[in-house]
Amino acid sequence: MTATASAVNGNVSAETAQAAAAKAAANQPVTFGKALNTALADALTADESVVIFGEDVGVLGGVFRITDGLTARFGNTRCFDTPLAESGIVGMAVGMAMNDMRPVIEMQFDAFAYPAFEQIASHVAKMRNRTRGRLPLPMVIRIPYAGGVGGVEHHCDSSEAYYAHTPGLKVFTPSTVSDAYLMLREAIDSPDPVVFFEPKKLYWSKDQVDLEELAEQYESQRAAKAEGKARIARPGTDATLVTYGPSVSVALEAAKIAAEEGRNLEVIDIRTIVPFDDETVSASVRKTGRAVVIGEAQGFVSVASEITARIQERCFHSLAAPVLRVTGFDIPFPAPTLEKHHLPSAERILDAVDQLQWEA
Amino acid sequence: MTATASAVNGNVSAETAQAAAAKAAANQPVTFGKALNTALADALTADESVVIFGEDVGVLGGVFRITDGLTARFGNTRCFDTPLAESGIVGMAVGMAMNDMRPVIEMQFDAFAYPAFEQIASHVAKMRNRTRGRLPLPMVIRIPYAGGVGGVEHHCDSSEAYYAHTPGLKVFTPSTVSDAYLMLREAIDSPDPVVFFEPKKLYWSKDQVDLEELAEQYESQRAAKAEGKARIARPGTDATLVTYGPSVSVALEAAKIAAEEGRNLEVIDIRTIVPFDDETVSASVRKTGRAVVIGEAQGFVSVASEITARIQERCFHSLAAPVLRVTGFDIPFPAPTLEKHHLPSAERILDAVDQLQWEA
Amino acid sequence: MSSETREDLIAEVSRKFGISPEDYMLPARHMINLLNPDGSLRSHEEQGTEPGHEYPLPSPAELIRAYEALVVGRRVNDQNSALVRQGRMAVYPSSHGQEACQVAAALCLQDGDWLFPTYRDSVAVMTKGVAPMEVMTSFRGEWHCGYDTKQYKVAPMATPLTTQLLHAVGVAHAAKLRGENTVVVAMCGDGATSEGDFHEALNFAAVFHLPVIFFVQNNKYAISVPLSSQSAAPSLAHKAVGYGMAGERVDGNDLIALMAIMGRAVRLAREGGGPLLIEAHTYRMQAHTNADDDKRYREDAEVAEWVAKDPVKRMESYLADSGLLGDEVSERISAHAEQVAKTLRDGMNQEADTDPAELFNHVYSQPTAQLKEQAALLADELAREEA
Amino acid sequence: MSSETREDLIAEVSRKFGISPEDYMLPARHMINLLNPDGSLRSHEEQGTEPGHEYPLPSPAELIRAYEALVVGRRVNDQNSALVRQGRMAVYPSSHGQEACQVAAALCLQDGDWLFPTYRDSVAVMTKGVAPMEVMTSFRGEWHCGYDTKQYKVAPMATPLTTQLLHAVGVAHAAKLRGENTVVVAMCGDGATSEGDFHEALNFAAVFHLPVIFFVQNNKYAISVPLSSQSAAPSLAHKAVGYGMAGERVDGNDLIALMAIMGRAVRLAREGGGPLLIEAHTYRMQAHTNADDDKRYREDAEVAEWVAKDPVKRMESYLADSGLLGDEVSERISAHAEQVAKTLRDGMNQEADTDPAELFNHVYSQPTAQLKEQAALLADELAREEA
Ligand SMILES: Cc1ncc(C[n+]2csc(CCOP(=O)(O)OP(=O)(O)O)c2C)c(N)n1
Ligand SMILES: Cc1ncc(C[n+]2csc(CCOP(=O)(O)OP(=O)(O)O)c2C)c(N)n1
Ligand SMILES: [Mg+2]
Ligand SMILES: [Mg+2]
Repeated sequence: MTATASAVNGNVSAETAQAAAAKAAANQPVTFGKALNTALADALTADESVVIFGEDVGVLGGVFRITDGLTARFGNTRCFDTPLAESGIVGMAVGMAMNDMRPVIEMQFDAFAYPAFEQIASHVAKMRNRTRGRLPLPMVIRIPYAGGVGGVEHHCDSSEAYYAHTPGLKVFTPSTVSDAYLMLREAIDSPDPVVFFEPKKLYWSKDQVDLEELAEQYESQRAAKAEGKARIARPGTDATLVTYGPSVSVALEAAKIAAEEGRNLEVIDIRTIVPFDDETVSASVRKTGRAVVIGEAQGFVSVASEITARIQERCFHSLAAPVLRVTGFDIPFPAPTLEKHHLPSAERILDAVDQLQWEA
Repeated sequence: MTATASAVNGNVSAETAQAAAAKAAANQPVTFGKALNTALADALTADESVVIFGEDVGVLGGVFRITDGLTARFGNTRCFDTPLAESGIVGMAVGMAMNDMRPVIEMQFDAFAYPAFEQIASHVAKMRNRTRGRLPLPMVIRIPYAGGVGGVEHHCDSSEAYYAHTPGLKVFTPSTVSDAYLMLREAIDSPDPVVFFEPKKLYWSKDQVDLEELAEQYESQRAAKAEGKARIARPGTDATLVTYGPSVSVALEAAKIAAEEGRNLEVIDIRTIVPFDDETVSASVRKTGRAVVIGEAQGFVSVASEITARIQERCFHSLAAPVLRVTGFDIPFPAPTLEKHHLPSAERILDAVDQLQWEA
Repeated sequence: MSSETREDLIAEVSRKFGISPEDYMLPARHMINLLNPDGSLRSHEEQGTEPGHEYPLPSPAELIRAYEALVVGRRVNDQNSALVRQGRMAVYPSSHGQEACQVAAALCLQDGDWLFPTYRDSVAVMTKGVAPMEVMTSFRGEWHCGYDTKQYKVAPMATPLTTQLLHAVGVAHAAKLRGENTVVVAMCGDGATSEGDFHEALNFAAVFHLPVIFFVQNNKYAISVPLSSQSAAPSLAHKAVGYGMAGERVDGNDLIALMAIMGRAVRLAREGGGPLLIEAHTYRMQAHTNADDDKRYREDAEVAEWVAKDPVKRMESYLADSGLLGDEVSERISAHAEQVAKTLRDGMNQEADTDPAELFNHVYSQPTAQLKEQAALLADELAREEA
Repeated sequence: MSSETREDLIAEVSRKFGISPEDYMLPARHMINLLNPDGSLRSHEEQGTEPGHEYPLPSPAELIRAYEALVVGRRVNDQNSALVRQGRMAVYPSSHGQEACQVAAALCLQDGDWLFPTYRDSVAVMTKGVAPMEVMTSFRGEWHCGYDTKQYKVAPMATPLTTQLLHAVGVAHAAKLRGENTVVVAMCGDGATSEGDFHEALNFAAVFHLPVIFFVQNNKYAISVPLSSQSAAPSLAHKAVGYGMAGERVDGNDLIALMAIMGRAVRLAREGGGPLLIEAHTYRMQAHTNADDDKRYREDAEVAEWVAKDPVKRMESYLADSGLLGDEVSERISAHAEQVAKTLRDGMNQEADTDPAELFNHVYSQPTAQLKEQAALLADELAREEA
């Protein structure tokens, strides 16, 4: 619990942020956080109805610095702090969306979105439906989520199941730097409300992407863009690992080890939990005949349960073995020193793969 | 829901059941609501740390009259109204449970528990765990739920998935008059917090049960009682219908029609979603080789998803066909005149059963 | 906003009324009340007004217009209750007895202004211009909200209590950011003031200094729960102080006082005075809804007391006594009310017939692949049923 | 409770102080402040006290006891910050600068009374008697809460803001129903007052007339957000009015004023006077946590201003100048503080070693079948790792 631990409870140091900015300018690797930050800035530029607000998102730039510099650049009517009240933040966003704005709001941590649950479940999700389509609510609720950073209690929940179960919400979660950019732009431009889950542990992950080029790509492909496509993160033939968000990198790690052991695993990154891409998942499992579904959240009534149920419904006769799940245990998220036991690891995934009745 | 249904309950011996049936025949049928009301009264009598509160539960007796007469009988320190604030109600209950009371609180309707979601997810569920077992929270959150009564928006949600996904909560839902009594008593006596879902449409359903005898039975079998057992609501051989709460009667109706058509369906009433009785469900599906899981809630990331996933994980090689689901659509609960299209019907269940690859 | 700015604003508003900033926030010592129950005008001393809390009478034309809405409102309330008894309408939370509040809440607004009603505020919604049958769609069980919220600038009638106050704040905030001069009236009941969202909405409105008027109809009950179990505050209007906004209480069965207060509130809000909290003392003369049995929790005598304070009769007496309401006008108004009632009766006799396919069309901008599958399943079932 | 009872009670309390009921609820016009920043006693006129708001000085023995806790608290804050810098502790939200509030909140309580702290209130928790290492368990990342909450009558330090205020209300309510004479102090920050649960907790406490003292440490920031973006109220203490309870503001760096106010509050609450809201004006002298960078949102000059108002130095000067603090006492207190700091250093050097099986033991009273399976899976993994 050193650098990572302090990161979760707040903040990247000023130097780190500056350094990241400098590197990006020179077309150096870009962090996931910077990609999100740039997506927000580009959305503010592209559409004057976009407004950003939440707790500490103004001058501070958010505890994870995802809104860093936006108030300075766009003014405090475009990006501003609110009083400390999550139901208030979501409820005000609903009203602003009713009145033709596109609010992009930040919940400081996963568990701190719970006070807003009524606003989200009873209004954000239902307003379009209640009004027979007359009152759409284009808005984005950004939620940093999941563990792996030594965070203290209430700071590491994987709460995507609550929202995925709520019709009317779209649920996105990127796992790569370029998706961080592209999917956030997509979410903001979506005519539907999107709950946008950002895996905390990826904020500092880096990739060689040219954000300007991505922006151009986004603008040019915007109309044609098919939202809600899963991504084959690694093609393979022997079994399919289906996952999303923070677990994609773990699944890839498992696949790498498996490859060394002679098993060629396909890894699917779901990207958008809602809408769900049955086509890509089913095609893969029909091809490989075996699947393990991985999710960091407690497994009971989870997104992993849904994916497991769908796969067996749709691919039953292609399956050589039951679809297995590797998820967090059905316990409250553990204290920092214990989280390593709770989180799906490459080893645990490989154990599950081993159980896919290869002899049969 | 007849005498047979309660007789099949594994906890009642054959003789007791017969005696009960005989005695009950002499009595008037009892409603589900009255059974709950009696359970509350008996709990107030048995344990002076039990307190009941919520919105309109005092003089009015609750909008469904489940607390009818309790304030008059036990005084307004045992059963009382609170200000209109659900987070307040749950939060105060947490504090009272911390200080050695057993609060039994009522959320007026399913969707009106959402304002309390943070208290439930971050405290009710986690307090025991946070304190390493030093601060248990014995409390019951009663939630009338689900549709079938022509309720207006926000009054018909099936919200059990949200709670079932939250480790630390137990989730009960009775489907018979005798379970209404027994399970509520169990929930109140449980050392763990229980979210107790009452299918609204059953409040007025009746059965021939002798509540006094049930009370005696409860008291005498209390210590021996194995909590969390599913119930075989109808034994059968050809396929298993797995369900709970408001859908049990629909599944039984479907089984009755199927029987006329020569198919003998087993119906399992889950009773306690958490803890989940894998044993009973798996045994049945291994026997029948086919299963349909039924739930009124929207299907995506639902309790039905979980049950489906578990069955295929545990009974894969016994399955002749994929486990199918019949659930509410993935839409906000519809307006009264449209709900009939949304709710799982016997016909829809039978359609699913027909798809269980009987030719193969 | 910096605290200087805020204090400046309060100072300015209070200077305007010649009172201390704290007195500006504290409601007048007595409830504002211009008409006696018998319709006679109270003397200036009895009106409850004091420095900073002066309320001139509205013009005769305004009063007649308001009276007409009042009569129509009462007629609609009673027509709907009858339709419910006849089983032609599913449920109706009547505002019988509260019509003066309903009318004032809507009439104080201009065209570009927004109204945020609750389930009890059908009459306010109609008064803002929504067609009666459209207002009743949800109570008929056909669909959740039956009118075009953007066309009328009336939000869907809210059921989850006080959630809509935050939406009102958002609408006002969006308008302010765009430099539009929109005022928003956000309604809730006495019981609803206990919810967390009430607090968050008032605080957000005050911190962002938004033109929102929070209008609380204190009808003394939240279903069965009396005000004394809801709050220990000197009055609900006193809650304003905790947010740094002004509060006022008014006789909610006195349409003239309501119009004066709401008129001034809208004016102050539009001029940049920030949000206000108005508590109207009224009474729910009938059960909570047709499903409720109010005999379980209150005495007939209490209800009878309030019959004597009826807002419609009071206004009628005043207008008649002051010569503003001639027979001709009176008849025209009655005829109008009957016409509206007939529209409702006729409408309710028509079978509602919503295409079930609609269920899947408004969940997202485009149905997802999953919803398309589900829609196909239902369509197939319906086709088989037909066959 | 009926409104008569409530009004009677307020009337009684206000009679006791010779003030009007409304004046009882409104805080004194000025913040209560007994000591100058230099430690000199303010003249009676400058103390902010007025009829109904009189605050006699605590006894010398009480002051010395409090000063000792203050010195220990400061030492622990600074020791922990050092341990965090050295990487031997994961995170620590220091109350450096707020120790006077911490000490007063704990010392005003008797044995049977409960304390409801936040993440910032480690020093209050220690002062109530919890062993330092137990307090720091969560900040060390070992487990969520490290002490026996029932033994100490100290709730787990709360992170989800203001949720704990409702638990405090529940604890007081349970005690009241059993006829126990328990007083509860429930703590939160200035930012937290914006949350819905703050509102619901104060309202419940007032309606049920419970002996809860809501103690707000207004340290001017919620992470980066200044008070002016949080509230437009005249003061946070004014929020009491909206619940029908009394509010008071106090210099939160003046331990003597704090003890006087909290002492009286506990006494009033224990005598049945109902809940109270106390706002202490203080300052978070360091960053929100070690992970925060406060240079991003405030000026060094502002921090420097508050250094001059330091609560420890102020108290030390007062005690020294008034001859209450001799060298011997002073040395004993220093030694005690060093001893506590050493305990923490030594403890943090010990490897924490929690059995992973513990993860499954405290979810329910008995692990479910599912949890047993999951525990077995982990046990098997660990066994294989060992092998
Ligand atoms: C969040 C929430 N909780 C509970 C309810 C159920 N409910 C509907 S109306 C009502 C009483 C509201 O009382 P009040 O605010 O005084 O309004 P009134 O009905 O008297 O107009 C309650 C408890 C609800 N609609 N929303
Ligand atoms: C419900 C909730 N929302 C957000 C947070 C994240 N958070 C932790 S501390 C904090 C600021 C609290 O400020 P204040 O109440 O003034 O207390 P202080 O930290 O200044 O002592 C925030 C936003 C939280 N813990 N809980
Ligand atoms: Mg009311
Ligand atoms: Mg603060």
